[in-house]
Formats: sequence, C-alpha cells, structure tokens
Amino acid sequence: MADIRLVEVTDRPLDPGAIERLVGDDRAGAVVCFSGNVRDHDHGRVVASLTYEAHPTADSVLKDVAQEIASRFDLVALAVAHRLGPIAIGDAALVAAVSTGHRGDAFAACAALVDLTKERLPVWKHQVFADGTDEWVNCA
Amino acid sequence: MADIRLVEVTDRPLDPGAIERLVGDDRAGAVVCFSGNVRDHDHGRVVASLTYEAHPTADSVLKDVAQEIASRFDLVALAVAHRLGPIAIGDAALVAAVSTGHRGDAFAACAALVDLTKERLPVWKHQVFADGTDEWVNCA
Amino acid sequence: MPATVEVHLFAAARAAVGHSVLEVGPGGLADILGRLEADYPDFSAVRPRCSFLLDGTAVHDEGVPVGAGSRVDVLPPFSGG
Amino acid sequence: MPATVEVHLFAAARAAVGHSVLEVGPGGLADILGRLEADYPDFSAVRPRCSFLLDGTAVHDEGVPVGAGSRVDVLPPFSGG
Repeated sequence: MADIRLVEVTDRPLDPGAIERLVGDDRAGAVVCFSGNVRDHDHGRVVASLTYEAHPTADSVLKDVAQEIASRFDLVALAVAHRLGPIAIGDAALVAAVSTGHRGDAFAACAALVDLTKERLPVWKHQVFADGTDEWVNCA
Repeated sequence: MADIRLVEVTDRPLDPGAIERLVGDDRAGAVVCFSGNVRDHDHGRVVASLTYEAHPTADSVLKDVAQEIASRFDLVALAVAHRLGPIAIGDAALVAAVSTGHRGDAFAACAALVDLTKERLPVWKHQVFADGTDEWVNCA
Repeated sequence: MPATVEVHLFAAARAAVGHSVLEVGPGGLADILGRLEADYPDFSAVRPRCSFLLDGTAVHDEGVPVGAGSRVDVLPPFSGG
Repeated sequence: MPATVEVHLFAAARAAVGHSVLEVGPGGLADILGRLEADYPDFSAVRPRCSFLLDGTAVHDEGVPVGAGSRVDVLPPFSGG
C-alpha cells in the first residue's frame, strides 16, 4: 500500500513543487501533481479576495480520503494538502500528488484524489468580488 | 490558444517544480504536472545507469507536439521538456505541465501531452544493468 | 447535563443566521431546523442544500430525535479545491 | 555531387552496425537495407522495428529510390519519457 507522506489542512501557503518532491521515490517512474489555484475571475466577475473555512473534522476526513485512494490504486506514495484562511490570487488552494511505478495509473489516481477531496472535505470558499458583493461558493 | 512557455530537449537536469510554476497564471484555476522519472528497477532488473540520445530533429518535433496539444485542448499555458545524456536514478527524464481555467481538461491535456511526446519524440533510452548487460529500451 | 441542543453553523449557514453557535430546545431535527427558519428567514434559502451531523455522525433522516446535550452541525455544500 | 548515400544510424541501429554513419551506393531503400543486413548481421534483428527518413522526410514505402547525395536516417522505436 502507498506511503501517505502528507495530509494537511493548513493556513500556511502550499508549495506544489515541494509536495511533488515528497512523493518522489527511486521506485516511482511517474509523478503527477495537481494544483488548484485561486483565479482572479469567477463566472466573469473579478475576485478581490478569497478565504477558506474548514469544519473541525477536516483533518480526519482528508486522512480518510487519502487512505481510500491509497487502497484503490497501486501507488508508491501520495500527498495531499488544502489551504485555509485568506489566500492570494494565484496561490494554491489544493495540492494533490501521487507517484506510481509506471505511468498508467498516475493521472487517474491523482484525478480521483482531487475529486474525492473536493467531494468529501468539509471546507468552504468565500469570495469577495471587486464590486463589493460576496458569496459562499456552491451555496448561491 | 495556449501560451507555449517552454519546449526544451536538454542535457541539463529538469526541475519539475520550476516547470510547473512556468504554466502558472492568474487566469489558471488548475495546473497538472507530470514527471517521468528514472527508476532503479526495470522488469525486475537493477538499473545501474541510463542515458538518453536524441535525433537532431527532436527539438522541432517537440515543438510540433506542443502545438498540436495547444490546438486540441482549451489551455491557458503548457510547458514540456525532455532530458538527454546520462541521467541519475530518480531524476526526471520528461516533465510536462499544463494550466487550464477549470480543472476538467487539465488531467486529460497533460496525459495527452505525455502520450504524444512519448509517441513522436525521436529519443532513445539506453539502460545498463547492475549485472553488466545493457539494452536499448523498446528494441530488445 | 445541559437542557439544550448546541447547533453549530458554518459558512453560508452561519452567515444566514448571524451566529456560529445557537442553543435551542430539543426535538426532532426537522422540528429544530423549522424553528431556525422561523427565527432566521435567510436560513430558509440555505437549509435545503445543507447536510447535518448529530454528535459527529452524518444524519440521513431529518426526523431523527435530538436530545438535550446533543450537538448538531449544519454543513452547507462543500467548496474546497 | 557525392556518388554515395549517407546512412545515419541511431541508438540500437548504430549499436548493431558499429557505426554512426555509413557511405553506401545508391539504390532502392529496401536494397540498401538488405546490403546493410548482409554486411552487419546484427542489424537484421533491429531493422524490422525501425522507421526511416529520406532527406528528412518519413518513408512509407521501402521501395523508394535513394539517389546519390541523399541521406537516410535509420530510427529504432522511440523510448522517451
């Protein structure tokens, strides 16, 4: 079963390159790393600022997500981290990285890790737009 | 059409984190980066050393590959690089990164960029095993 | 032993109600939520999209009884990543 | 104008022949490759897996004539990544 090398819900900036290096391994022929980054536009509106809030169970939910992906795919290692709090445009909100022996599974496993995290992780994105309006994403 | 930010066939080490940062952009909501790394085993045998050789057309072929992927997918940016010459175990031989507005296409586009590079790029991998034997990969 | 139920509200649910935590009387979950909607009309727009935890466990039936001393978490749709 | 064809060999093809470049007489491509197989028996194992460029353009028919002054590139299967 895969080494789970990082599971983190944190208010510190995420470094995708560092998280990608965490899953590197002499046995790993392929590494795929996803970064979900904060955009300056959403549905055509200019985003001025953005904050993520988490439920207290977020850490343990993300551990469960990592375990489930580790058990579903033949991975060497995986790492996943989600940012909390205020976050600057262009910064990474979610970083997910996997390594595999051969490349076949790497894209599918990383995509599944991202999808399951987005489905299960109890975090909420609050956007403030340049026109002063705001929204809780997915809850309009 | 996507910004093609790097197309490189080089004998210098590749830095996946730096290549991933190259495709970052305030318009990009998702970045996917693939690294194909040199493994210490192949088909159960211990790899002692490994070298990549390229045909003189490799640079222009890789440019064509990048253009084709840029035209097939709705990308913000892409970057692709292949290493040549002697390469240490664990080092990246191929790095491909794409950024997209939304995450849907990012995994598919990066996987297609990797597949097309492996199919078309005229480079050859030579492995020397710990037992002293060697092989040109795919040409046994 | 407290005589009330603690309702913890997150994100859009907290914004609609204006409080992170409310103390409410026990009852069926649907009944408790109905009282919240009556007291905080903005909550009505959010409630249908929320999921709920009762003492940390996901609720599948809003008829579940919520006794004094219990905790309810009100979770709007997640929007991570 | 040279009287010969330059054959450039790469990777496993070069290893089988022992040279990076050979000067050979003109003729059909299949004929030239047959002469190489006769002179370098190890090349026979590699040739069926190779593709060829004639003056930089991919060859689809090994019957193509290769005139004096032309260049043939012998490319084993690629193995990048």
